[in-house]
Amino acid sequence: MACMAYPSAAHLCAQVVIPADPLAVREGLKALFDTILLRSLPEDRRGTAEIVLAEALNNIVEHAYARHSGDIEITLDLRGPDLVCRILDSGLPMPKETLPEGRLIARADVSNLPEGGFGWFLIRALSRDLDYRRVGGRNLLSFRLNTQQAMV
Amino acid sequence: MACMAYPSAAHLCAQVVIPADPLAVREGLKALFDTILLRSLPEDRRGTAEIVLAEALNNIVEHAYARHSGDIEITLDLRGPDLVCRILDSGLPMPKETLPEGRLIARADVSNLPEGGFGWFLIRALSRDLDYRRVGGRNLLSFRLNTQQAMV
Amino acid sequence: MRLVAEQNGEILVVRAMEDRIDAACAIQFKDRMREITQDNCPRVVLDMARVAFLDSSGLGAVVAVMKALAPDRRLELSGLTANVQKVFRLTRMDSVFVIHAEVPDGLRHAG
Amino acid sequence: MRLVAEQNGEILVVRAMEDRIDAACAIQFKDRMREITQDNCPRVVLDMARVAFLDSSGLGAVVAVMKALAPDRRLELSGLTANVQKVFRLTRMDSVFVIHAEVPDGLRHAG
Ligand SMILES: Nc1ncnc2c1ncn2[C@@H]1O[C@H](COP(=O)(O)OP(=O)(O)O)[C@@H](O)[C@H]1O
Ligand SMILES: Nc1ncnc2c1ncn2[C@@H]1O[C@H](COP(=O)(O)OP(=O)(O)O)[C@@H](O)[C@H]1O
Repeated sequence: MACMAYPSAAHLCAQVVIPADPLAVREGLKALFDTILLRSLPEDRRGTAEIVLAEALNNIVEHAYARHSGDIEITLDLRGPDLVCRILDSGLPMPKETLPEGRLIARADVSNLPEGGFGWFLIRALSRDLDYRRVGGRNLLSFRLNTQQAMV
Repeated sequence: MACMAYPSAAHLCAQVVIPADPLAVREGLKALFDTILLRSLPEDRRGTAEIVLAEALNNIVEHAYARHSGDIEITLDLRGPDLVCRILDSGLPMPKETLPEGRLIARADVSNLPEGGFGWFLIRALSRDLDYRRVGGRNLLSFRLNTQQAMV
Repeated sequence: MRLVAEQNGEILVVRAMEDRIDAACAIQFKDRMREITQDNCPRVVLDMARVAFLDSSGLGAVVAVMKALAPDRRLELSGLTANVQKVFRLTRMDSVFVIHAEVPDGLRHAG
Repeated sequence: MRLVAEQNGEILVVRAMEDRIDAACAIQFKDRMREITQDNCPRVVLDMARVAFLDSSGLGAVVAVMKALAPDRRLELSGLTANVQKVFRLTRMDSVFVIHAEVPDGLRHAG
């Protein structure tokens, strides 16, 4: 039958829940990047996705769960050309409930080079539609990653 | 590094939202069964999944949305050997808010053969952990399908 | 709902040309079968070799067609694909119909 | 954190043998580098050809190692993989380090 009145777009997703801990972040990323969802992305897009997700997760482990332990839930949805990423944690809220700026600090001499603070800069540089909100006592961070054309 | 302390199990899922209408059911199933998630199942498991999902969706179109139109959201999660299926609709609740029994009615002569009522029987025969509940004014039907060993 | 009928002696072979007989086309299927089987051919064979999917509405329609032919005439089935066979087996309808693996002998050229 | 060091004249080549320098091992990496570079070798080349992934903690650790060697000694890098290169480029750290495509000439046999 030639009826194509409802071109329903099914989308694939992948999800993992990890304890807030640097080794668990590593294993959780490995588990996600082993799924067919992420194996289907071009190599450089996989790389970008891993950087952004790792930075977001490391920040949560370090800052949101600075005082207590808990879980992090990561959901990736492939929507057309975008990988929609949502990260939920039950840790401390973001200071002032707003996203850090993440500016790159330029330094002239080696002895003053920053050894940190690259995290949010990388997330902002590599993602789109970055959004943070507090929902039901949890932090929800979401952003989109382009999965097709190399932008960087 | 050999640390495998966190064997985080990532799981794949697929989702589609369709209007409650027989042609949309057909197209929505097609979209789902075209995803790599469902294409990864053995042929006979795909077949079983399509029967159960089609029966559940047809019932919703026919009964839950008998008086008004609306959407149906289908989410499939691959959890280990199981495909966890969740179907949400905003239609009428199930009579007495319980699942129909779905017994097969045996008839001796052709003129009395039932022409319907096979739906719930097939769903029950082919799924596990079948559950119905009303959540936030919506119907949530969920069940598990084995994706590996042929049981039927 | 495309159905192709071919008369062969006292057997009418009806080939379902769609890959699904489901809720979206069950009524259409029933109506078309009724039209096609109006001429008084004693045996009707529905060849389902192209039908990959049949849901309970489709099954109900096949049963309705059989009942409409009874008691004078019979509806036989042929070429059930694996998934269609599963629905017939589970609902015990495989014991109600005469089911041929292929279109009965002498009719195979009718394709 | 496996690091394999090899002295070659006035250059010390340190090969990172792990596929990740990330938050889970950045401190370990910094500590091991400090131990390895205690002897006074004027040039230190960190070969990252096996490192497929570096996050900002890993980058911070590499910067910290460079700062610990300065001002008398230099940290050079070699063999940056595509994704590691991206992190250096985006953070402008590619302009701060001397980056070789491969371990500098005459040292390649040191593998
Ligand atoms: N999930 C979070 N919850 C609360 N605060 C956070 C969170 N993530 C980051 N922060 C804040 O963001 C800053 C960290 O930014 P970042 O650029 O990643 O640098 P660093 O390398 O120090 O982690 C800190 O000032 C911290 O207060
Ligand atoms: N989603 C639903 N909401 C409300 N009622 C439902 C729903 N699904 C099924 N029902 C009830 O279940 C029965 C249909 O069962 P089923 O075995 O599928 O037979 P049928 O072939 O007639 O659809 C009806 O009696 C109907 O009241």
